[in-house]
Amino acid sequence: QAASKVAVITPYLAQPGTQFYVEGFKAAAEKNGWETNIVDTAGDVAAVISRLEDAVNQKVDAIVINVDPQQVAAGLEVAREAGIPVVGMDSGSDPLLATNVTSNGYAMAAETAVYVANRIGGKGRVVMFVFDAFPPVQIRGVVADAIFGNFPDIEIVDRVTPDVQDGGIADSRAKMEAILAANPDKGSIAAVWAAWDQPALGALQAIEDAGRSDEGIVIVGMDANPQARDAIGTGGNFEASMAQDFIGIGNKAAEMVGRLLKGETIREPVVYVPTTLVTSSNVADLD
Amino acid sequence: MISLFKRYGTLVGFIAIVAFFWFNLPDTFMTARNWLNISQQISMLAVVAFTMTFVMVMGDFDLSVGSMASLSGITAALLFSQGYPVAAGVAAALAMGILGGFFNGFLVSILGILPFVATLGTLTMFSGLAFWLSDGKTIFGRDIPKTFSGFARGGVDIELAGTLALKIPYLSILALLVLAAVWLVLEQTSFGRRLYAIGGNYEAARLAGVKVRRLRMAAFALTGFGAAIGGLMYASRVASANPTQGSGLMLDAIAAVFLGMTMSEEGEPRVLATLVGVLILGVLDNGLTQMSVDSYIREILVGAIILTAVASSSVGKFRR
Amino acid sequence: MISLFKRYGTLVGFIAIVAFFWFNLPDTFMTARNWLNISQQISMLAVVAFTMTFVMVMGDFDLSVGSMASLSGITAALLFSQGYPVAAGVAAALAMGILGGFFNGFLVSILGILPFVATLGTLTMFSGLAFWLSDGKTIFGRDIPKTFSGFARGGVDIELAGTLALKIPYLSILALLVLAAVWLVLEQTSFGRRLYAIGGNYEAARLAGVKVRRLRMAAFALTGFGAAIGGLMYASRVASANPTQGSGLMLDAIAAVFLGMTMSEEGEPRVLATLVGVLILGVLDNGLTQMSVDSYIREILVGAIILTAVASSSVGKFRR
Amino acid sequence: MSFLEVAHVSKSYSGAIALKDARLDIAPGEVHALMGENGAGKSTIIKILAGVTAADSMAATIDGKPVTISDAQESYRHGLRFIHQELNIVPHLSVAENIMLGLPYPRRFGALVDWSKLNAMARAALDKLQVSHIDTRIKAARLSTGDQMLMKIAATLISAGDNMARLYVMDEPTAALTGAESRKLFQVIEELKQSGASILYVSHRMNEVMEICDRVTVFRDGQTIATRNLSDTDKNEVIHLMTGRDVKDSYPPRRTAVGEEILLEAKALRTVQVRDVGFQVNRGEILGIAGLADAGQSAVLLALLGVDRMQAGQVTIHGSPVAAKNPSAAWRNHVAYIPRERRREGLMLQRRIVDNINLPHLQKLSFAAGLLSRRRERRFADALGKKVRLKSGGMNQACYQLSGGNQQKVVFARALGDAPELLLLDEPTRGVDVGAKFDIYTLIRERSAEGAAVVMTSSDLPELIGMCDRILIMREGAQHSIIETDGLSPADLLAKFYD
Ligand SMILES: Nc1ncnc2c1ncn2[C@@H]1O[C@H](COP(=O)(O)OP(=O)(O)OP(=O)(O)O)[C@@H](O)[C@H]1O
Ligand SMILES: Nc1ncnc2c1ncn2[C@@H]1O[C@H](COP(=O)(O)OP(=O)(O)OP(=O)(O)O)[C@@H](O)[C@H]1O
Ligand SMILES: [Mg+2]
Ligand SMILES: [Mg+2]
Repeated sequence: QAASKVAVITPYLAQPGTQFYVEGFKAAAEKNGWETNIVDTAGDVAAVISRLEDAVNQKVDAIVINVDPQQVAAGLEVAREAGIPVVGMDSGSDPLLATNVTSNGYAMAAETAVYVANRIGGKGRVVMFVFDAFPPVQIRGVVADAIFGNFPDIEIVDRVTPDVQDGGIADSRAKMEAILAANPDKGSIAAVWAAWDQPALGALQAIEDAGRSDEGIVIVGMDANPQARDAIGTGGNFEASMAQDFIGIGNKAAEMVGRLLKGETIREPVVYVPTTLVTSSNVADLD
Repeated sequence: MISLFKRYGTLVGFIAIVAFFWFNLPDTFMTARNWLNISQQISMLAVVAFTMTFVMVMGDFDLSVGSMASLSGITAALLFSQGYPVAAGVAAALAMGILGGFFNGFLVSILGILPFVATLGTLTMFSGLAFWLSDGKTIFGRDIPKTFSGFARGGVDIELAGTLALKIPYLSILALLVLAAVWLVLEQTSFGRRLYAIGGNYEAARLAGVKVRRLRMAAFALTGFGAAIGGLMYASRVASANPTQGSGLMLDAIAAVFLGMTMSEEGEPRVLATLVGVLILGVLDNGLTQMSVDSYIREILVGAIILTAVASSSVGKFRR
Repeated sequence: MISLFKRYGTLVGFIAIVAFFWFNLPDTFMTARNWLNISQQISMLAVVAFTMTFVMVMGDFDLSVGSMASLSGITAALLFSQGYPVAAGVAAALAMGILGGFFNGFLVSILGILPFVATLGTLTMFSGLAFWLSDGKTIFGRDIPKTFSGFARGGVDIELAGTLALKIPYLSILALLVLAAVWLVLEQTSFGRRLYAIGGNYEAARLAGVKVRRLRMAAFALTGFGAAIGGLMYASRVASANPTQGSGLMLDAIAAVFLGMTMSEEGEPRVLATLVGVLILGVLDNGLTQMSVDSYIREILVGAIILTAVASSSVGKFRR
Repeated sequence: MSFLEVAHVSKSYSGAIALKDARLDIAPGEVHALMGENGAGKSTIIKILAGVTAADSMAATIDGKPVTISDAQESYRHGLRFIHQELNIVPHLSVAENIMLGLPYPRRFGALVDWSKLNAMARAALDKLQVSHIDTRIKAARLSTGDQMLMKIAATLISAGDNMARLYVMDEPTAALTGAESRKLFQVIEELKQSGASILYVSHRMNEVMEICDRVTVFRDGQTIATRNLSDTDKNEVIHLMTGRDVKDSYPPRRTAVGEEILLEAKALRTVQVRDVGFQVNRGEILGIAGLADAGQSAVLLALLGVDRMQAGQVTIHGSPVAAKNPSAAWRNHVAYIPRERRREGLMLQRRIVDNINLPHLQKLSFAAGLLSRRRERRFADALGKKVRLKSGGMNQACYQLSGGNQQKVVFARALGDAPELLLLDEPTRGVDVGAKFDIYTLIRERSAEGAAVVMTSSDLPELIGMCDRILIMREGAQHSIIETDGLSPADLLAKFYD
């Protein structure tokens, strides 16, 4: 029997999270002896549809996507017609997907926002870094808004959308420098809440460079990427981030694909993989 | 012989690419179904590139088409989400395209700003506008009417011997219609010929009494219009609109026109040559994916292949 | 008077922008500290834009600088992570820049490919290479030596009356040095004069005995070199390297040069004018953020302000 | 009564005055010459009449009725037709389209171009010129320069709708034409005149003007100096009116003997464009190259300069083959070149005069490491500018602002920069006024007397005979013969071009 062919299609391969999903998936796929084809469309969503069509045309056995399924429905329908199962990897649930494997984004955002609120004693001025154009990140912003909104003494200084073309660090840093310049008084900024780690790192650099690291500005990020873990480990302003188990998601997605290839049907539309709040106390334990 | 090769080097390159994939993917590449796929995949880029030809014929270019495409998608989707009918949303998006195009034309032609600066400025403005209108969010799901997103999924069924043989996608048909229209306008109307005259020798055209400013405005408006069509096609295909989705179109559209330019004697753009440029980009993407080439290597290859295709045709042809 | 305004419209625009922010941010904008911040923030863009001026003087441009910057950062970081000393990593990255630049020059000047197509091709290739080398990952943390990342944090301390008054960042100083070097080469040497001649009329320059091909190659190599420096500065600033981090630089660098071009009488690029272009972009970003302008509105404003600044200077100046 | 009368025409370009209260009147059915030195304002008033440049002030009447000329269409409706000074062709459009440029194309189905009719209209216009060898469908880029000129002339003969052409304005139409082509043009002018139209004719060739024109208006420094019947005046008076001084319309005679030493030698030279070219030029000698349009005159110079690759044969310049390898080697070995098309091949129009003059000489003007000395640059260019009597608003002026003749002088100044030993001159006096021409002839003689060898082409046959010692005749890309100029008449020379 020939090896099963699986295509993994994503527009976001340049992002660290996606790289880990893919790594986790690849590792598991190798164990199963599948032939995997990783396709990155460099941010172009319509191209994901195109690549789905190509994969179907190529008669692969299963497809894994990491993109909003509603936007690529045209391609998913082609796969359905051809009877090829598609598994989502952190992409949102959709009837056209066999299932979606992901972390619970609502819970993650709630956890970091509450961490901030508690650390600053429920009052102070907070800078938010958000990115509403990307649905999973947009969710985080909404949840954080709701939580900060529930504390009457928390004031949002600015809700910044950094330019992410460069990965997000440099522009976030420039933005934070400007905000610091506009708020020169000690204590005028209590915390920075970032919807993912890059802006948090940029903000950290800006704060350190402005010589304001001793003001106790609390920075939290999300995703706990390695650079963020390093920063958290040093015990500076960057205090917390949420670790998704990216590798785990990739592994789990592979498990689902394996079950589908065996002909099983999967009931759950979403399969959650647990997350962890990373702080200086536990960062050393995570690898 | 050599000069023929020089002239058609890019075309020869394209044929070589097709032959290569045909050989390496004997079962799946050279099928009607795959070509229909390709035609649909490139349709948006094609429309934008075809209409980009209008301004490039004059020696100008328009960097704002990508963000205009996004803006057009957002405009339509926003109206849909407020309950306006599909026709209204589409009309508004197209109007936005024409308006934005005129604005570009005004900046370039009346105010005399270099096209690169002018359209880089409007690129930023249109993109900001798209973000602002949509509040940075992706508009999707219930907000997008099925009639709208259905367009990109539909097609004309072709029956052979009573069974459904093929479905020619509406998107591909639309792109072909735009191609025909652009070809007619550029090659067979005095409007188009005057655009070529402006591109060939601005001063000569002016001295001969060609209304250069007005024509330049009009050409930019047409390019904006095309960008809006492209944006709508994109939105229909992904059944959603977000403020960045068109941004990949700009460089590719310009590249396609330039690729085509290598095939004309005096280096002027021709819309049929632009089609070849678009096809090269589309076929490479399709074939390399089917061959499971690693995405990163694929990038390197695409760059190298394009350069090779072009190099053979441009040796010694252009001085600049 | 009017002609003075036309000529210096962009400069006047810049001053107006500064005045506006000064007025609206009386406490924080016009401070030495903020200007040092700005100088540091724009330093990478500045270096890339300054060296981009080399090719733009000839009427060419180089779209690949952004991905070259990324590639240079990745190259250095990769060597660091394998235990090579800082000097080796930096040297390799710079060599990569020069090599890539020569390759661009070869494509444009020897093979005769249009700069837009050629550098679009190499953009894709360099970016693919950066991804492939880094396996798409960000290289950071322990892998980046402190001496390297420390450069971007360090500066020359200026003491006033015995207390530390200001720290002039090394990055800003480096950008200034590059500015001085580019200015010297372009304005004060026969090499630079010849590049301007090529831009003025390629054919005439060739017939007047200018070694056009060789010079064009050299200019592209210098631009590649500058992109590599910019990439290293960037990597040092963010203490990490990833394969996309330079991509934002390209359009901005070209925009800065074009903005500058509006200030010269005959519309040719001048590196001091490029500096003003870079400053406009940097100051707008800094000031509008300090004023907490909504990011989307900010984008629209940046576009509109640039166009206004340029428009006043170019009315009736350029035909094309 | 006059057909067209314009008066009080003034125009200044950001301070520089091009026209100052100039006046011009043209009678029906006359050929009216407009003469003046380079920069006198001739082209400027023509562009104003064409509606493509706005005058600061002007009073115009046609048939005695006041009119305005605010754009090209209005000018066209008044019956004015133009051939502008610089050959403004659109290279990648067809001949037919170039001829119809700016006019409404014939249509079918309401919107689409009717190509058959378009080609037919263009054909008809060319037929009026008795030109049959030009295919209206090929791209204009593929025509020879002379044919391109014929194409532009044909364009003025098109009459669209009921707008009768009443005045043909020709700004130096013969500058790019060979003798035979010029004759053809004169015939057409005669026919147009017979049909009742007027012609306003600008040329720096005195003989032409004396031959075909009825009256002449002379401009000097943007002002109208006089209008005369040509039957009541002579060359010398016209020249005096133009220049305000006495200038001879003749060729400075050779005062030194031709040198002994061979400086340039070509043997069995072949390039893509020419073949079988072989000759020697001594120091102090001037060799002319002549022939019909595109018989390869310019291509010989390009081969000598090392632009066109040699496929066979050998060229040595003071004994060395290296000097002819490429333009850069040539200039370094004291070979100087003046290209045929000054705007396309000679000048950086947007750049300063000083940069244009100094371009090939930068090496010599710089210190170690290529650092330039602005002072040296300035002095060098100033001296050369004076030498060629350049009229400009200073060395920092951009070249596009100069009149055509002064642009030519800039190119000439560049060539004289480094005491060249071999001068390759392609139409060195194209578009240059009488006074300046004499200056250029004198400069060529001077250089030659100092031991330089000169190879020049010209479509002005008297000029070739007046200046050259021998003339190499080219026919269809091959060398036909070399003849001595002693006692040669232009008609004899022309006859050599044909079998
Ligand atoms: N665009 C311009 N900007 C500035 N000055 C100009 C411009 N065009 C022409 N001039 C100036 O106007 C004057 C008249 O120029 P014009 O071209 O009319 O001369 P001309 O009589 O046609 O000379 P020629 O015989 O050399 O063609 C010249 O001094 C010229 O430098
Ligand atoms: N002078 C020209 N310049 C440019 N293109 C031309 C020219 N003449 C013809 N063509 C091109 O060649 C094509 C065929 O031209 P042709 O004159 O044969 O037209 P046709 O379709 O046969 O029309 P008709 O029936 O009126 O003769 C045209 O569509 C046009 O694109
Ligand atoms: Mg003139
Ligand atoms: Mg026909």
